[in-house]
Amino acid sequence: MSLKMKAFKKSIWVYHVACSPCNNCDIEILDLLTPRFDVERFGILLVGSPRHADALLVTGMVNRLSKPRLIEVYLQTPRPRVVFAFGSCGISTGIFAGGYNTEGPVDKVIHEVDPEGVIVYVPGCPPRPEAMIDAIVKALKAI
Amino acid sequence: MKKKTVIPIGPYHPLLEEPEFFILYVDGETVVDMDVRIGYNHRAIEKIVESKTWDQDTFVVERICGICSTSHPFAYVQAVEDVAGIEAPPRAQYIRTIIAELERIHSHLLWVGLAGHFIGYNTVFMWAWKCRETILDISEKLTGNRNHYAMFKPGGVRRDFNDEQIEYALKRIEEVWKPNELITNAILDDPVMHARLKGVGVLSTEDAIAYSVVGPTARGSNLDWDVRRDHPYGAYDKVKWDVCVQPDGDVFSKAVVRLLENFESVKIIRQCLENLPDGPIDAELSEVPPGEGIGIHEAPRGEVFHYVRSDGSNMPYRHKVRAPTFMNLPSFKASCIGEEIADVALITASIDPCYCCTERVGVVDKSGNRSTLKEADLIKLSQEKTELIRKKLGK
Amino acid sequence: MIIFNYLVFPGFLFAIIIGLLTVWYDRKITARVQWRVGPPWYQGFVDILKLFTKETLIPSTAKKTGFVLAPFVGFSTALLVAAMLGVAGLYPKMSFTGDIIVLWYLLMVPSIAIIFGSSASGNPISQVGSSREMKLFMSYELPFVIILFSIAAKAHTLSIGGIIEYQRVNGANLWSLSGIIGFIVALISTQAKLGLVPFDIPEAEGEIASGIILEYSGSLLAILKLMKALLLYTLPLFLITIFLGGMNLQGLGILWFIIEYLVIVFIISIIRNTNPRLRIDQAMNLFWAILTPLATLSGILSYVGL
Amino acid sequence: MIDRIKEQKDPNFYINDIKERFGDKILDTAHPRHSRIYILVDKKDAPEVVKYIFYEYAGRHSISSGVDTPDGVEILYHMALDNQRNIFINVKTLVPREDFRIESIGKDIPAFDWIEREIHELFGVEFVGHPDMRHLLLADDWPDGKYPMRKDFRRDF
Amino acid sequence: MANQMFSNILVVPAIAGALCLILPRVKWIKEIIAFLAAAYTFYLSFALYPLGEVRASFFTLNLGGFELPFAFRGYPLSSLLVIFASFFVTIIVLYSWSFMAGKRGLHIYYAFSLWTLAAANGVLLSDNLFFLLIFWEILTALLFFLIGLGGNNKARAGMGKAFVILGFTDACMLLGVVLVALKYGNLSLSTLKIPVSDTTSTVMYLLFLAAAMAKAGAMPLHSWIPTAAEGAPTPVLALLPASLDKLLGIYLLARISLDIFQLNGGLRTVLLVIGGVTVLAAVGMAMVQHELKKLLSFHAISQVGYMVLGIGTGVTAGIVGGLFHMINHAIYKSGLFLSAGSVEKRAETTELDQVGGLARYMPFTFITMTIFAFSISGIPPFNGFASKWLVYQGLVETHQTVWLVVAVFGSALTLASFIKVLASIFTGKKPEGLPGKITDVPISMKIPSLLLAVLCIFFGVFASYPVYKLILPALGYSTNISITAPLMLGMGFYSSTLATVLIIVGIFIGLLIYAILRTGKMKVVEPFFYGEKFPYSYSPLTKEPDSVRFPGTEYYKTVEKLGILKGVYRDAKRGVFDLYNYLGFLGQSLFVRPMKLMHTGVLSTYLSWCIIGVVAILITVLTP
Repeated sequence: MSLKMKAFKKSIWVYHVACSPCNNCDIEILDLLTPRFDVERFGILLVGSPRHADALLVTGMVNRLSKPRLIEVYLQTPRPRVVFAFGSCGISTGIFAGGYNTEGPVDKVIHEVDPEGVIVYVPGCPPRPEAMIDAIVKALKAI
Repeated sequence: MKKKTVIPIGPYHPLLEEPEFFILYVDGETVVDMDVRIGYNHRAIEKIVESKTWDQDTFVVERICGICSTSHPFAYVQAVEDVAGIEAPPRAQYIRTIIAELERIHSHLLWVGLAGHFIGYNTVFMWAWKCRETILDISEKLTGNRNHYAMFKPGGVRRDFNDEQIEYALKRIEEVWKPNELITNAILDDPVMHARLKGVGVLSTEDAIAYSVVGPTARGSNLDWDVRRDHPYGAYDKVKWDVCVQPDGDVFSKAVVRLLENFESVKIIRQCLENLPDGPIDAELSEVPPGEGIGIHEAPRGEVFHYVRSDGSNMPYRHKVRAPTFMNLPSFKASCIGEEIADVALITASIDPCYCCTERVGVVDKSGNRSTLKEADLIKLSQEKTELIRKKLGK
Repeated sequence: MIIFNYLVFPGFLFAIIIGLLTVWYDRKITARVQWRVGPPWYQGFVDILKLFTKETLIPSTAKKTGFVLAPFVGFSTALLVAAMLGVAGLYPKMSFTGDIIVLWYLLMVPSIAIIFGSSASGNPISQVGSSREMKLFMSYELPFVIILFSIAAKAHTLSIGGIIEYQRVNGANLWSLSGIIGFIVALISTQAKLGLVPFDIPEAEGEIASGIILEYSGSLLAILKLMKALLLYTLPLFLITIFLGGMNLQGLGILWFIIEYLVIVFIISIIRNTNPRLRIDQAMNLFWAILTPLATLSGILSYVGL
Repeated sequence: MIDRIKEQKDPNFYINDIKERFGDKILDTAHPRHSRIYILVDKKDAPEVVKYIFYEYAGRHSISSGVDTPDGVEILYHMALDNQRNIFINVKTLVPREDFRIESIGKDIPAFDWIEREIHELFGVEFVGHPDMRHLLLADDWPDGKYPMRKDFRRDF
Repeated sequence: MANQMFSNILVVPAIAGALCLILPRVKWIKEIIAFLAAAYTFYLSFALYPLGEVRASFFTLNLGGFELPFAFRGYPLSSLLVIFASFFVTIIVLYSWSFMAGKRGLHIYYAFSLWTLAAANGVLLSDNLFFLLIFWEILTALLFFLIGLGGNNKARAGMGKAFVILGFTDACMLLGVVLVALKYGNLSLSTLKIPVSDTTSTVMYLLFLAAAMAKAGAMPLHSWIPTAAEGAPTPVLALLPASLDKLLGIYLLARISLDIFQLNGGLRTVLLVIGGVTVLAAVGMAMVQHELKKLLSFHAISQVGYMVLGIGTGVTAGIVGGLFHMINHAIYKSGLFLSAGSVEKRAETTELDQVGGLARYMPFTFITMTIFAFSISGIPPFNGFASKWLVYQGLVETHQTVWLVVAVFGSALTLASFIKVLASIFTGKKPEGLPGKITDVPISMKIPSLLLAVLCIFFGVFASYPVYKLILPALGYSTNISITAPLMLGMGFYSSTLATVLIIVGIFIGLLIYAILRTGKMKVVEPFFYGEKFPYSYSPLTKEPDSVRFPGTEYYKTVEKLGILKGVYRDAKRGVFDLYNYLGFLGQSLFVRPMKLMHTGVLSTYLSWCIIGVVAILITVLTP
C-alpha cells in the first residue's frame, strides 16, 4: 500500500477548473507548466478530463451559474481527489463577498456535497507560481 | 425538422481557461449553427465600485481581469479624470504607457502560446511562455508584482521609476525581440500552420463593422481602427509607432496582427523609457465633481470602455465597464458557421476571448450598504495609501 | 523455453517494461525540445501504478461490458503483437513465425478496441473522437498496407521471419531508394497509428478533451495507457523488423539495435513536437493523396529492384 | 456622405449636422470637452438618431450603458468616431418608470444585440422587437422581476 | 436410390410450397409446413453429401433431334451447397415466423421461399445446362415476386430493376447455352470441357459470366441489390441476395471457371479486375450509406469481390478461399440481415440516424451482430478472416500485389463501415423517435442468429475443419488432417486455433494485471459534458431542450466531402456508375417503345401476333 501511496505522490494529474476567476490565477497555473517552473519534474501533469485527474485546481469564487457545474466536475473526479483552492477569491470570495451572484467560496460549495473533501488553500492574489509549487508539495506531504 | 446534432464545448473545457459554454449544432463535423452561453464568470464588479471610494475602485477594476489588469484601471482613471476635468502629468502618462505596453506584449505572447496549444503545437506554447517570462520579470522589477500591478490612481500613478529600474527594463526588453522574431517566423513560415490557419473563420469587413468588433479582431479584418491613435491618450501621440492591419479576416491575419504588434510595443516601450520626462507623477485629485466621463484604452484585445457618472460624493453613481470581448464574442456567429469542429476551437481562440472582462457586472450586499472589507490581502499592497487619501478627503 | 520467451523475454514482461521506459524517453525528449527538464525515469511506472489505485468511474450511459472489456482486448492484442515480434526477431525460423497478415490485423485491433470502448461509453464527445479515429484509421492503413506488401512481395514471403532472413542475406530494406521512401511513409503512418501530433486528432485535447479516452478513468485508463506504451514499443520495433533487419542480439548487434530503436523513437518524438495538429480532412488528404502515391511509387521501385 | 464625414474632425460640425437633420427631436446637447458630445433625445427617436450616426458617420457602437435614476433608466448609446477623428457621440435617452420599453436596435444591427440583453436583465428595460431576450449573464433560474442593477435591488431570495 | 433422393430434395419443398399456397388460411399451418419441409430437405441433403458423385436421369427431352436429358448429378460441391441452401431456408423460415407475422401475403411468401429452395437445389444438382437455365429463370421470377412482397413503391422499383438486370443476364446465359449447344452439341455439365482459345469460346464464357455475376451481384451488374434492399422484406434479403444468390452465382462461376471452361490468363485478369473493383467500389459506397439494409447490400456486393478474386487466381488456396468465403459470406451476411430485421422489428426503422443506444435493450442482437460484423470485416479469429486469408494467399502466390492491397484495404474499410453501423445502432443514446419500450426479439428469431453466430465462430476458430473436410473434398482432393491443424495451403499457414488461444491468454493476462493491481472501486456516474448537464434548455434554436447526440451516420461525412473523392460520390449518387440506367435506357428504346406501338388494344392485332409467334416457334423447332 505504501508503494501505491508513493506512486500517488510522484504522479499528480491536475485538472483546472475556473469558477469565476479574474484569470490571473489561471494564467499563473498555466505558467507552472512552462519552462521556468516545469512542474512535470514532479510528475504533475495537466490533463483534459476530470476523469483522469487526481487534483482539481479551482480558481475564483463560485457564482450562481458555475456552482452546479463545479459540483458536477467534482463528482466526476475519481477518488482519491484533492481540491486546491487558489487565490483569495477561491478561499474567501475575496473582493466579491456578498454579491448576489456569489454563492460562496470553494470550500463551502465542495463541503456541501462532500463533507470529507480535502481542500488545500493557496492564498495570494494571484499566488506566485513558487507558492503554488510549494503548496502542492506540502499538500502531498500532508496526505 | 430533423433534430440537430449537438456538440457542447464548455463550460469546463480544457481549451478554455475560463468557463463558458458553446453549443455547436453540427452536421458531421461541420458546424451549422451555434449559440454561446456566458455568465459563468459573472461576478461583482460594476456595482462594487458603486459602494467603494474613487480610489479603492482602481483595485476593484484591476480585478476585472488578470490579463488586462492595466487596461481597466487605465480606462477607469481616464474616465475619472474626464469627470474631474484634470490631466495626469506627463511623467505619469509615460509610465502608464510603459506598463500598458508591457501588458500588451505579455498578453499577445500568452495568446500565441495558447493558440499553439489549441492546435497541438505545444512547443510554441512553451517557447512563447518562456519568452513571456522576461516581460513578467520586467513588470516585477518596475511595479513589484507579476500581474496585478496596482500602479494606477486617478490623477496619476502610484510609484515612480528610478534609474536602475529603467536601465534594467531597457536591457531586458531587448531580450524579447529575438524570441518574438523566432516565434513569428515559426508560425508564418510553417506550411502546416498555413494549412491550419489560413482561410479559417473568416470575419468579413462588413460583418466586422456590423458587430462593431474592436482590437486585433477588427484590425485582422482590414479595419484600420486603433483607439491609441484615433483617440490619443497617454503618451501614444508622443512616440512613433504603426498600426498593424491585415486584410483577410481569418485566424492567420489575427495571429499576424498580434505578432507584429509585439514589435511595435517593444518600440513604444523603448522610446518611452528613453524619453521619460521629469516631473511629478500625481495630479493630486482631491474631489470628483458631479458629471459624467468616458475613459478608453486599447487593451491587448481591443478597446476598453469605461463610463463613469458622479453625483459629487466619494463614490461613483454609476460605472459602466465594457471589455473588448463583449463586442468580439457575438461575431463568432458570423465566422464559425460552416467550419469544422476542430476549427471552431481555434476561431474561439482567435479573438483572444476574455470572459472575466466580459462578465464583470455585479451587485454588492443585501442592503445596498458597503460590503464588509474582507479582501484584506487584495488591498494590502495599497492599504496605507488608501487610508491616507481617505483622511485627505476628510472622511 | 518458449513459454519463457513469450512471457518474459522478449515477450510480455520485457515489452511492458521497455514500453514504459520509452514513454519516459519520449516525454524527456519533448521536455528538452521545449526547454524543460522533464520527468524522472520512473515516471511511466509511477503513473500506471497510481492509476490502478484510483477509483474507476463508469458513465451511466455506457454499455458496461463493452466499455470495460474494450481496453483489455486492445491491451492483450498489443501485448500479443509485441511478444510475436520479439520472438520472431529472436528466432526467425521458429515455427509460429507470426504471419505478416495476422500481425497487420492484430495491429488494427487496439484502434478498433478503443473506438469500440469509446463509443460504448455513450458520450457523444467520445463518439466524435471515435469517428475521427476511425477515419484516421482507414486513411493511414492504405499506404501502410501498400508498403507492407511491397516489402513482402520483394522478399517473396509472408512471414516476419522470412523478411528478416531476406534482409540478413540481402542487406536491410532501408538502404535503397524504395526503402527510404517506404520508410518515410511507414514512419508517418506509425505516427498516426500511435496517435501523436500531428495526428492526435481523435484525442485532441484542445478540441474534444481527450476524445476517445475521455470517459476512462482509474484502472481502465491504466490499461489503456499500458496499451499505448506497448504500441510505442511495438511499432518502432515493427519498423526495425521490416526495414532494418529486425533485432539482432549477437555481440554488437544489441548496441546497433538499441541505437536504431532510440533513433526511431527520437524521430517520432521530434515530429510530434515540431508540428501542429492537422484537421481530420487534411490528414485524410495527406494519406490518400500524397502518401499513397508515394507508397505506390516505393512499391514500383522495389519491384524494379531499386 | 461618408467620405466627406471621414475627414471631418471638428466636433461642432457633428453637433450642427445632427441638429439640422433632426431639428426638434434633439432636446439638448452638451459638449463638455473637445472629444465628448452628449445628445439628449426622446426614447422614441433614439434608435433613429443612433442608426443615423452608425451608418452616416461610420460610427462604431462602443457600448450602451443603462443608469438607474429616480425618474427611470437612462440609456446612453456611446458611439465612437474612429479614423483619427477622436470624437465620442453619446446619445442619451430616458426610459421612464411608467413605461419600461424602448425600441430595439439589436434587431437590425448585431452590435447592439448583447448589450440590450444585458440591460434587459439587469435593469428590466424591455427592448421591443428584440428577437432573443434570454438571460445573458445571470443564471437560468434567476427569479423574474429582480433587476440587480437597480438602486432599490435587495437580495432576498 | 439416387433418383429417389434427388426427386425428394426437389419435390418436397415444391409440394410443400404448393400446399402453403392452397391450404386454408389456418393460423400457423403454413409456417409449420414450411419449416418442416425445409428442415426435412436439410435432413435429406445430409444423406446426399456422403454419397459423393452420383447421377440420376429421369427422362430425356427431345427437341427437334436435340437430346436434353433431365439428369441430376450429386457432385460433392453441389451436395455441399445443397446442405447450406436448405440450412439457410430452414432458419430463415423459422425466423420469419415472428418477423413476418401479421404481414400480408404470407402464404405467397412461404410458398415462394420453398419454391426458391426447390429451384436452387435444381440449379445446384442439374447436370444439364438447359435445365440449370430453367431453374435459374424460375429463381429470377421468384425473386421478382418476393421483392414485390414489400408492397411499396421502393419494392416495385426494386422488382423492376432486378427483373431487368437479371432478365437481361439470363438472356445472356440463354444465348450462351444456345451457342454451346450449337457448337458442341452437348449440354452436360459433367462431360463438357471447353478450352477458351478463340473468340467464340470467350464470348460463351463471358455470357455465362454475366449471369453468374448478376446473380452474385458483382460489379457492374450489382445495382439491383441495393435498390431491392430498400423495399423488400428483410428475410427475403437474407434469403436471396445475401445467401442463396451468392451460393448459386459463385457456384456457377466456379463451375464455368474451373470445370467447363479452361481459362486463359486474360480471362483470369478480367476476373481479378472485376473482383478488385467490386471490393473497393462497393465498400466505398457502403461507407456513406445511411440506411442499414442498403448498407448491408453494398457489403454483400463488396464481399463478392473476394470470392471472384479467389477464383480468379486459379490456384488452390485462392479457389478454396473463394468458395470458403462464399459459404462464410452466406453465413454472416444472412446473419447481418437477420439482425437488421430484428432491429427493424423492434425499432421500426432501419435509418441509422434514427436509432441508437439499443445495446442495453437488445443485448442478444448486439452480441450476435457484433460477431457477424467482425466476421465480415475479417477480424481474427472469426471465419471471415480465415477465408480472406486464403484469398490473400492465392493472390500472393500469383504475384497479384495490387489486388492484394485492394483486398486488404477493402477489408479495413469494411471494418470501418461496420464500426459505424454498430456504433450508431447500439451505442450512444436512444433517440426520442423510437418506441418507448424495446425488448429483445422472440426466441424464434434468436435461434437462427445464434446458429449463424456459432457457425461464424466455429468456422473461424477451427477453420481447418470446413477447409479440409468440406471444401477440399468437394473440389476432389482428399485430405486427412485434424481440425486443430493450421491452415496450410500455398506458401503460408495460419493457425486460427493458436491465434485464438493467444488472444485469450492475452486477455487473461490483462485481467490478471488488472485484478492484482486494482484497488479502487467501480462507480457509476453521469457522462461528462465538460461539467454541463443535459438536456439543457437554453437555446431558442430548437425550441426544445437540447440533448446531446452524435449519430453514427455522421462518421464518414468527411469522407464524402473529401476533395479527391467528392466528385466520385456525387456521380455515384446520381447513378452514373449504375449499368441499369444505361440498360434501362437501352431496353426502353429497344423493347418498350416498339411494344407500346404494338399494344394497340385491338384484339385481332394481338391474335395475329400470337399466331406469328407460334408459327415462328414451330419453324424453329421443326427444322432439322
